[in-house]
Amino acid sequence: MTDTADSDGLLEEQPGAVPSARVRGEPVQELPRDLYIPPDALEVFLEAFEGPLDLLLYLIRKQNLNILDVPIAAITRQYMEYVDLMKELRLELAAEYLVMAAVLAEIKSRTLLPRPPAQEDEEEDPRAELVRRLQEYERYKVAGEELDALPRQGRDFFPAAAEAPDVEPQRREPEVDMRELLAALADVMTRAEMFTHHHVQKEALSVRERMTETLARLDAEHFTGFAELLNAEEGRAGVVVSFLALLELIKAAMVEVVQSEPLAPIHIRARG
Amino acid sequence: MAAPPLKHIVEAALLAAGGPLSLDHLQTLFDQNNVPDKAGLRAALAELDKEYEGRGIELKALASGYQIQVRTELAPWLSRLWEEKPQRYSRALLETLAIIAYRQPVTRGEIEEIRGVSVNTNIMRTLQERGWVRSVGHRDVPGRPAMYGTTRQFLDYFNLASLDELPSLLELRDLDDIHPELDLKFPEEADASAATPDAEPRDE
Amino acid sequence: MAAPPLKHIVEAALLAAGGPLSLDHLQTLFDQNNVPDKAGLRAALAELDKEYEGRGIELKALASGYQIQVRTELAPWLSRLWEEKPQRYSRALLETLAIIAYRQPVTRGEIEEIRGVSVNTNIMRTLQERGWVRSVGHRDVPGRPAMYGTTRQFLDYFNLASLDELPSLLELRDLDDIHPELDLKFPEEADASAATPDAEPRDE
Repeated sequence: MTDTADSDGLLEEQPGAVPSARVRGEPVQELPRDLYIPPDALEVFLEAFEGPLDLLLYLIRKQNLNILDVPIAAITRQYMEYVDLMKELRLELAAEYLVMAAVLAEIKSRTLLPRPPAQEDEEEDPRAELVRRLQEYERYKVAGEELDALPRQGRDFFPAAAEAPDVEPQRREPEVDMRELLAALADVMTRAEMFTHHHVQKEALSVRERMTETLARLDAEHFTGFAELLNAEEGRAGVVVSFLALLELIKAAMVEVVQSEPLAPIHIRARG
Repeated sequence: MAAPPLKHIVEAALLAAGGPLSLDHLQTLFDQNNVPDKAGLRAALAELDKEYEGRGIELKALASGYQIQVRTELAPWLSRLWEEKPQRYSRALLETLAIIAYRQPVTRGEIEEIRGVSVNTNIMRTLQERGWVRSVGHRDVPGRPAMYGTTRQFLDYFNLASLDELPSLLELRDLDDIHPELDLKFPEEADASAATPDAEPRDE
Repeated sequence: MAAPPLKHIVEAALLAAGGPLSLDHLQTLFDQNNVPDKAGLRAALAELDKEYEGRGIELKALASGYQIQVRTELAPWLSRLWEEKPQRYSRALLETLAIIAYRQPVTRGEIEEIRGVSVNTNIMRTLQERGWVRSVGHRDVPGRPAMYGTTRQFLDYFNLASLDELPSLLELRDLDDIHPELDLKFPEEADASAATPDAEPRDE
């Protein structure tokens, strides 16, 4: 695909040489000019773009242009025509295409604006960021194609296997790290101490009180890690009270709880 | 490209299939114009059979076709190929082991007192089967409960010359302090590094 | 019974496993008192490699170990072994996989940034179900998004021993580079490159 800088791209620009095409079974009578696309392949292509960068890259390549020398006005015009076409054909248009349209329009306006001579040296070419993104995307587009061409197990090479005689699988003993052992001991020691102190000093840890304290530690701007709210030094009873307080706060919708995916760390912030 | 020798194609097919292939099935692998006859296939199979003499593999004719098999004599070396994934020891077992290591000689009752819960019989058995813990005598109290201690294998496993080399309880304090931090690790991370060997550097 | 030659044990193990085995893994197959050292195993593997010359199979070093494979030249005869056609992967999946392979560890947001479109959840799931991609931790930014990397199975599947063997990426060039670059060229070269401006430093 990347190397399809075929010279006939420009020939298809000839007006009138565009026959009608079918898109999703519906004939398309008029195609926008300047679309360098084999019309019979329209249907395929419209669904084949992997996004705005892919489309832009296609437009650039189709005209034998260098990414580093993108004529932004021409490309923007073609891009818009494509977007309009897709809208017209009611192809589901991802929001990203519209965002890119805005970006192109912005770059175009910046290239048209006269720049004060003093700043000329310092100001970057407004296309620079787009060119960077296009190149970056192209590398991975090509890398994906090359990955596809690599020999593949089950298609190009096959692992050799022979039937094995019946054998009883052996059981392997679990591995233990010294640190695990120490962590276990530390745990049990803490717990043992907790049990012994438990009867001596019964701290009054009311849930209400802890709710207030917890709220004071949270703010609405930043998320606080769930674990940070539980202070292990307080022992089991303290942790339980903190946890109950947190549950009460959640129930009362006073805090917001976020977890990006199952098992991911939980983050909490106060509701603004 | 010249076609490879028939016996190489047959060998490759049998090894790639991993299961028995009949002569009919082998014939279907070839282009219509180049299908070897059964006599030809049999001759190729006979050649392979001869090549495998004295090797670790052999050619077997089964009901459903021919198959390349690993010889039974090699079974002892294969038994460890499919070892079950090692289980992980429970927290309860590790705590019990730690208490025995630091407080030995210690009775089961004393372990239970420290842990605050009863100690499962399986745990004591697993620790003894592993060869890390043994009974070292009996406490001279009613019921004469067994006292447990750690073994030389325990020290070997943890790469210790003697019990003195166990981290001191003072170090344990520090560990206790950092422990809440350790718990902040993400489960996937901890799992990933423990379960998938991909994370480790390759030895090649 | 005399122990069979090392190379026969190794061959039998590789064929019985039907997948790659590392030197470490091969060592675990032996009795504790009879573990061959890695040099010995490598020598045995080298012997096997030599034996397989000119045959239908070959020994390959992949990311997760050594594997006996049917030579690529024989693939045409083997493709008829299975009814199912090998799966084709979408461009979106291949591009996503390429970004993860070359940029790992990388978050989904970063993949989306490069591709300029959102990444379908199915693609990430497929890649993980195939065992090619896994979460390798979380980026330390708000939301703590998962970072992804490739696995050894990924390399195995594409017959690679390490990530270094992946084709090299296109070079990025600076906007400022265009004109000086052209100026340095001889007229013929300049013409040639003007005709095919996308002939970038790729060797195909």
